[in-house]
This record gives sequence, structure tokens and C-alpha cells, in this order.
Amino acid sequence: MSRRARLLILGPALAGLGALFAWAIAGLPAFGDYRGPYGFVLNRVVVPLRHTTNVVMGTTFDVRGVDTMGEEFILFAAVLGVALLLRDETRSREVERRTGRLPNDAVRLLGVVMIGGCLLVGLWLMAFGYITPGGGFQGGVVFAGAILLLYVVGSHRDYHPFRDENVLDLLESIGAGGYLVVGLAALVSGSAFLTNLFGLGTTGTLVSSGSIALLNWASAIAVSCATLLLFAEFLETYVFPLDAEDAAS
Amino acid sequence: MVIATLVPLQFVAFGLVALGAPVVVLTRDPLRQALANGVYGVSLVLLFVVLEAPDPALSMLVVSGIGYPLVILAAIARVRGHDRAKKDGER
Amino acid sequence: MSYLPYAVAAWICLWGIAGIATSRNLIHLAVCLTVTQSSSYVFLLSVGYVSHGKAPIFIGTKLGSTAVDPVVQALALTDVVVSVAVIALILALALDAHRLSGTVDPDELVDVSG
Amino acid sequence: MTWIPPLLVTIPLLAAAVIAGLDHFMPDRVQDALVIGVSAATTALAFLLLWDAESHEVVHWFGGWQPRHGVALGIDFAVGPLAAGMCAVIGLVVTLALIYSLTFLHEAAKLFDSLMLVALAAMCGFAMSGDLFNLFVWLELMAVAAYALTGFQVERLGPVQGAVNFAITNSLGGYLFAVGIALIYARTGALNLAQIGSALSHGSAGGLVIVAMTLLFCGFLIKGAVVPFHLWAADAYAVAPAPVCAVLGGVMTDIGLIGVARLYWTVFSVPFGHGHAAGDVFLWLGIVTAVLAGTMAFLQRHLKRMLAYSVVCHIGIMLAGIGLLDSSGLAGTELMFLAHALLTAGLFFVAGILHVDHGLIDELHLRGRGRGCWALALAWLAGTLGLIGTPYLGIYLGHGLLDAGASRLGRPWVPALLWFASALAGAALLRAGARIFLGWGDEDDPLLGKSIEEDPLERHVLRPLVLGVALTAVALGLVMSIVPGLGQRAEYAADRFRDTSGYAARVLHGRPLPPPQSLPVSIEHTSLESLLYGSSATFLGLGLALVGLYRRRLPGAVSAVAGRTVAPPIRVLRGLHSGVVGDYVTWIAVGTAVTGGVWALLLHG
Repeated sequence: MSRRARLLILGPALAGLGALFAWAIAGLPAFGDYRGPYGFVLNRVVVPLRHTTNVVMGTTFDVRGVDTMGEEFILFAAVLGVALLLRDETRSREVERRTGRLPNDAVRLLGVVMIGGCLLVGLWLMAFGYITPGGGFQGGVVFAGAILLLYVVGSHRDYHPFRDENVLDLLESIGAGGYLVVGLAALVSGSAFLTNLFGLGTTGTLVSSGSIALLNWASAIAVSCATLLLFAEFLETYVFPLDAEDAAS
Repeated sequence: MVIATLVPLQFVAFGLVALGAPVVVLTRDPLRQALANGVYGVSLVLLFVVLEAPDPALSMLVVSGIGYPLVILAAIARVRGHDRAKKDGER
Repeated sequence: MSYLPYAVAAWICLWGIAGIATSRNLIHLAVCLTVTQSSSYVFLLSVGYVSHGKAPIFIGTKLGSTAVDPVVQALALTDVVVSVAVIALILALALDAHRLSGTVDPDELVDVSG
Repeated sequence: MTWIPPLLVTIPLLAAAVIAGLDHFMPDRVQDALVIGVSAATTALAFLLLWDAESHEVVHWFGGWQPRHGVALGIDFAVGPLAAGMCAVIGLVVTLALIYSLTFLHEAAKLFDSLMLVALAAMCGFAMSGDLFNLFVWLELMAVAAYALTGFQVERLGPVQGAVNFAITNSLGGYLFAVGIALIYARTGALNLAQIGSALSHGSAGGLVIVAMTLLFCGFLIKGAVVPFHLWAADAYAVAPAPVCAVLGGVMTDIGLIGVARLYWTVFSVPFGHGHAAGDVFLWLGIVTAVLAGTMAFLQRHLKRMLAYSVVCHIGIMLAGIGLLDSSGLAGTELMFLAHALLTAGLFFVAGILHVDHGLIDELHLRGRGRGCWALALAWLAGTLGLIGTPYLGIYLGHGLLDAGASRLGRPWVPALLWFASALAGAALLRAGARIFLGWGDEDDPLLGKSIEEDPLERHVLRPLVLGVALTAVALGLVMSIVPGLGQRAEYAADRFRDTSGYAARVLHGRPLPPPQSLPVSIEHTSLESLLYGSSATFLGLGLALVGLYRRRLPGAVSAVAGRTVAPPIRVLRGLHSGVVGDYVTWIAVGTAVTGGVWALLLHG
């Protein structure tokens, strides 16, 4: 159908949807008047039962840990999918990669400081996720971002060991598979899948919360590698050579 | 029962998000849209913070600060690079 | 007034759908999809908000003090990851489309129909 | 045996991770063996689970978070015979597809195998999950795997277009579903399906619940390719490699319907179960889908696209079965799912073999080229008759149960329309078969649109292997109607599936199931009516196929009248399937708004 016809049909349809939304909203409890019970119950039981101060992370990695397992694999499948879809692109682009080294030492120094900062922030987010806000996903993305900065600031070679996709593939699988293995360990020992088996430790410390910590680290590894692999698929062969070209002309 | 009202800061955050969405959608140029989407992402982060949701806020921050821009910009660069290469070829 | 947050979420959703349906560029369209999805985060987090509640992180606050719903936050976290996965795939497809047909306009990207 | 349900998900996922991680260290043979072994093991476990679920509800609370005082804390897999049966069929189809692709796909095998296993795990998780958000997670996981698999053949535009349309429409469906979750969560404060149901049993079910229901169901209907949300399906299924088509068309689309049934009978039958309004919408959507897609199938010349529309047609019939809202209809849907999954997979396999043999996928180009391939011809013909529902073949028994349900509800016109639709889709397949394997009919037919060709993925396959897989799939699908005791068990499974309060008691309070009475092991008989319908649908299909083949030999007056009356609507219909994703999204918005509006009128007050 023509674009005009599409707009003519879309308009009333969106108006109808808007009316439905309005009707639904009229029946919602007022903002700020959440009535529970699910969230309230978890706020009460998770800290004493799991020795984690961050109930959101306790929910993500323990009470609703299976959702997070699915989430890890959504990212995992997306990485595989992007690799599958872009395999022609990377194959046809056998041109040598230009390295475009940044000449200015001051810029490099700034970059190194930023990388150090990002790595630390990433690690901190991963490590303290089940105590304060943060966690494997956020930390993993920041960590991957830092390694990518290394690629931008440093020469291509600096990035190389991390960009070796065999290693990244393996690490990602260890992360995602590790999550499953922690869950299966509980199943083998006769409890339910993903049961928190390990010592719960003291609330508020890094060794608290039992297998939540393990799952958090597993997903941190998986997310870091997945993000790096995604970036590698999208970036490595194109953007930087292009920039170097721009700089040269 | 608590009478539910919006704190002023929440009001501002919701307002920003409500403004941001049409701006992102109506910016038809992908590069500018990527920029607008970044600003929209920040307004979502602010909203999540004032809704007492630090974990989603952090997650949104890393996604709209690192994740989205990198893939979107890379895609734009590739598409433009192809176009340019093709133009060069025609010449 | 107390319904404004939900109205904002619905507003975002409708704009996102309008953007997807009328987009002339797959990269633009992918971003519009994330806008539509952001509606679900806004809905979720607004729904779980408790007036004068604090974040569900109990450091230095005693257990049982008013806190907002942690469940919707966990759901929003998962939702964010889903959006990254989907945008990456759609952009990869956009690149393929561009490589094969020289365009990223979904209206022109028609190989078979009917 | 509550340890089985998580294994159905984790075993394939773990294998996917191992394959992706160890790609460079693992010999190809080992990888092949691992993939097929894991998929077969998952299938075997699903059959074990099916046997176990006969006598009780297999409930697994992840992390050991059992409900406290009837409040669910964690996520559960709650498996009755229906869900377990679905998992078994899913596993079977995926295993067959993986064996088929052993020699069919050499390129990018690691990525392909991993993604297929991820899809298998996600579908099993979806069939078993008892938690609303967890359903969303599995839905997205299977979708992400499927988008990439659809675009597998990246050197052609068609697969990219199909994958783009698939990805955008289904992602939008997922987001509508997520908004629906937020709305229903605001009302009930629960995510466990049984608990949402019990929360809805008190208080009024106003606009909020109706709108949430609309968004949730529309999310599933987009996945399930129901009119007007079906437009992406033909684009996507026509272009994926044959083994992927078999999985997508055979089980992944249909699973959206399982979502519809699960959601209706655990949640929305509580507030709306006293009337028939919710079901009537499904019934009508199903009928329209079946007839429209049957017609579209008849207008195709690309074999996989024709099969895609045939899938959508049967989706419509199955949705109508759910829409009857009784055990008979649901049991019919269940049996049709089983037979349809295997038969469709078999026919996609045959289309793939033809494509490899001749490098062609267009019915008209293939005319007469299949002469002498008796095994292929037999598989195609038998599969088609099974899909039409010729008495005691394939989907027949399921259709028979559906007929019985419809006439018990006093709607005898429902079966007539549905049989007509399956005859239409079957006629298209019969026509193609006669043209390809017998060389009948004209060489060209402008009715079928412009020619479409594509290069096959692979030219050197181990033919006995792929042929054997195709024949196995068709044979298994064909005998579904005469497996002794299957019909009775399907009805028992449907009874249990529909028992909303019983389900809630078993899941939330751990109440044991009363010991089921022993079921007879005999072939279920159908009414005389169904027998007549089945035979006449077969003859109608044959007749229509002949008309399609020899259209030009009709008397001039007949074809003139037909040209005037039939041509304009066909042109409109083709125009609607425009292949443009913006149009598809517009129709999704229209469909959601209209569905919500209808429910608002019927259910409010």
C-alpha cells in the first residue's frame, strides 16, 4: 500500500490503541501506590535468607535466576546470530587492517588513564553487585568498553590478545556454561535447579550470598566477552580503517 | 494510606522522557538520531534514579552510553563507507 | 496527576510504533524499536514505585523500611539486555540488506511478496 | 521425577555453549555426534516426562523457592501431559532437522548447530513455564535464535528481507507482551500464572484486565502468525534453509498457540470464563486465518512459500479449536499439533530435496522433473493427504475431535468452514505434487504470479539420509490418527489443562492429583459427520487441484465469470501481502486495537 494509505490506516489504529491504554490506565492503582504482594515479600525475605544487601540482585540471580539464565543466552544467541549474519561481510573484506596509531603521547596517556579507570569501575561493578547497585551485566559492558578503548587509543596490536576470537568464544562459553553448571550442581546434589548451595557468609561482604556471587561472576565473564564479540563483529573491519582514511585525506 | 503524588524531580524526569521519545522518532537522519537517542537514554537514566531504581539506571547508562552508540555508529559508518566506495567505483 | 507516569509510558509506546511503521531507514527503525521497548521499562518501574520508598538495597537501613518493588527492577534489567540483543541483530540485518541491495529503506527492500 | 523439566532446557543450552566455545578444538564428527546426541537425549527425556506427567503434575520450583502460604516466590515449570507432549514433538522435529542438515549444511555449522539447540531449549522452556515473565524470556530467546537462522543464506536478498520482517514484527509483539505484563502485574502483584489467576478471582475485571489481556494475547498471536499478524510468516519461511523451515513452520509458530491456551486457562478464564466472548474472538480469528491462508497457499508457485501459507492455514484451524473452549476442541488442537508438526517438517524436507536435486524451488519450473522419484512423490502425496485430513490419516483425528466439540456447542458451521480451508491449502500442495511428479498441467500460469528462483545451499547431500529423514517425518505424522489410545489421552490431557482451579491448587499448594482412571488403548472413533467431511475435503482438494492444473480447459463462460468475480479480491489479497515491514506493523496496530475494542464491547459490564 502507498505511504499515504499506510498513514491513513495507522492514525486511527494508534488512536484506538491510545484509547485502550487510557482505559487501562484508569484502572491502575495511582502512581506510588504499589500494593504487592510479590515485591514486598521479597524485600522482607531475601536479605535474611540470602545474605545479600541488594535485593534486586538477589532477585535476579537467585529467586528469579532462571530468567537471568535465559537472558545470558539471549545475548549468547545474539552474538552467534550476528556472526552468522555478518560472515559474508567479514569474509569479503580481506583487506589489510590499517592500524591508525594515534601520534600524540598526551592523548595516549589520557587514554591509558581512562582505560584504567573504566577497568576499575567495571571490576567494581561486577564485584560489589550483590551488595550495592551494579552486577555482572553492567560491569561486563563497562569492562568490554574499556578494552575497546585500548583498541582505539593503543595500536591494533595492543588489542590483539583480547580480540582473538577463539579465546573470546571459549571464555564466553565458560561464562554462559558456568551459569548452567552452577545450577546443575544443585540438581545433581538432589535439590532444585539453581538452589543456593554454598555458605551464605556475612551479609554485606564480598563472600556473602553463596552461589549468587558465582552466578554474578559467570554472567560478568559471559557479558564482557559477548559485548566484545559484538563490538568486534560490528567494528573491527570497518570503522577504524575508515577513520584512518579520513585522517589521511 | 499515602496520597500518591509526584515529587517535582520525578515530574521533570517524566517530562523529559515524554519529550525525548517523539524527538528520537522524528529525527530521521540516523547520525543525529543516534545523538538524540543518547540524550533520551540519559533522561531514562535520570528517571530510573528518581524512581529509586539504581540497578536498571546503571544498566541503562552502560547500554545507552556504550552499547547502543557503538553498534549504531558502526552500522552508520559501514553503510556510508559502502556508499562512498560505490560512488568511487562509479567514477 | 498520579496517572501521568503511565500516560508517559503509553505515549512513548505509541510514538515508537508510529516510528517503526513509517521509518525509511532500517537503522532509524532499530532505534525506534528500542524506544517502543523503553515504554515497557517505564511502565514496569512506575508500577512498582512506592511513595517515599527507597531503593531495595538494605545497607544501613533497617529491614522492613519502606522500599520500592525489586521485582520490576529485575524484570527491567532483563528487558534492557533483550533490547541490546535485538538491536544488534536488526542492525546486522540492515548491513546485509545494504550490501545486497544498496539501500536500507525497508519500503524498497522487497524481494518477494504476495 | 521433578528433575526432568530443567534438564530439557539446560542440556541443549549447555551443549550449545560447548559447541560455540570449543569450535576450533572439536573435530566435526564429534560435534555432529554431540548435537544429534543431545537433541535425541532431550527428546527421550521429554518422552520420559510425558509418561511421568500422566499421573501427576510435575512441578519444579527453581532455586527451591517453594510457594509460602500460597504466595509464589520463584519461577516454576509446571508440566502436565500436554506440555510434555509438546516438548517431545519439539525434540523430535528438531532432531530430525539436525540429522537432515548433517550433509545439507556444511557452511557455518557451528553457529547453525548452536542456534538450533538454543531454539530447542527455548521452545521447551516456553512449553513448560508457569511464570508470565519467564514465558517472555523464552519467547525472546527462541525469537533471537530464529531471526538469525532465517537470514542464514546471507548472499541473497530474500532471506534478509524475510529475517528483517520476522525480527521487527516479532520484536514488536514481544514488547506489547512486556507492556501487558506490567499492566497485569500492577493489578495482581504476581507473575506466577496460577497466582495471577487467583488474584483475578476477586475484585472486578475492568478495562485494565481487558487491555492487558489484549496485549498479552496479541503478543502470542504475532508469534503464532494469526491474521492480521501473519504477514511476516510467508516472507520468513519461504527463505530459510529447509531444516530451519521445518522447525519454524513445524513447531515454533504453533507454540504461540500453546501460549494462548496456557494463558487463557490459567489466568483469563478466571474473570471471563463464564461467557464465551474471549473464545469467540479466537474462533473467528482462527476461521478467517484458515480460509485466507488456504487461499493464499493456492496462489503460490514457490514451494516453501506455499508450505508457509499451509502452516498458517492450519494455525488458524488449531486456534479455532482452542476458541471452542472445551476439552474436545483443545484435544483436537493438540492432536493436530502433533501430526501437523511432523507432516509439515516432512514436506519442507521434500521441498529441500527437490531444491537440491534440480536447483529449482518453483512449482512451474519443476514441472515433470520429479518423474520417477517415487519415494519423494509418495512422501509428498501422503504428507498432503495427511494435512488435508483424509479419514484416519494425519490430522484427521484431531479435526474429528474439533468437529465433535463444535457440534456439541451447537456451531455445526465451524467444521464446514475449517474443512474447506484445509481442502484449499491441500489443493495447492496436490496441484504442485501432480505438476512436479507427474508432469500434469500447463507450463505457465499467470495466476501464480511472477517466477521466483533461488540457488540451493548445497548440491552434494547424502541423498539416502535426507530422503530417509523426510520419509520418517511423513510416516510418523501420518499415523498420528491411528495410534491406539492417543485420542483418549489427548482428551485427558486437555481436561487437565483446562482445570484452572485444579492447576492452581497443584502448583501453589502442592495438592496431589486424584489418581486418574486407566484409559483405554484403542483407536478413537470419530462421528460419521467427520468421516463425511474428511472424505469430501479430500475430494474437494483433488478437484480444486485439477482446476488449478487445467484452468485453461474450463468452458469459456465459466472462466469469464470466475475471472470477473475472483480476480479483483485476489489482487487485493496479494496487495496486502506486500512484503513491506511498515505495512505489517500498521496491520499489527490495527489488529491489536480492533481485538481490544471487540473484547471491550463483549466483556465489559
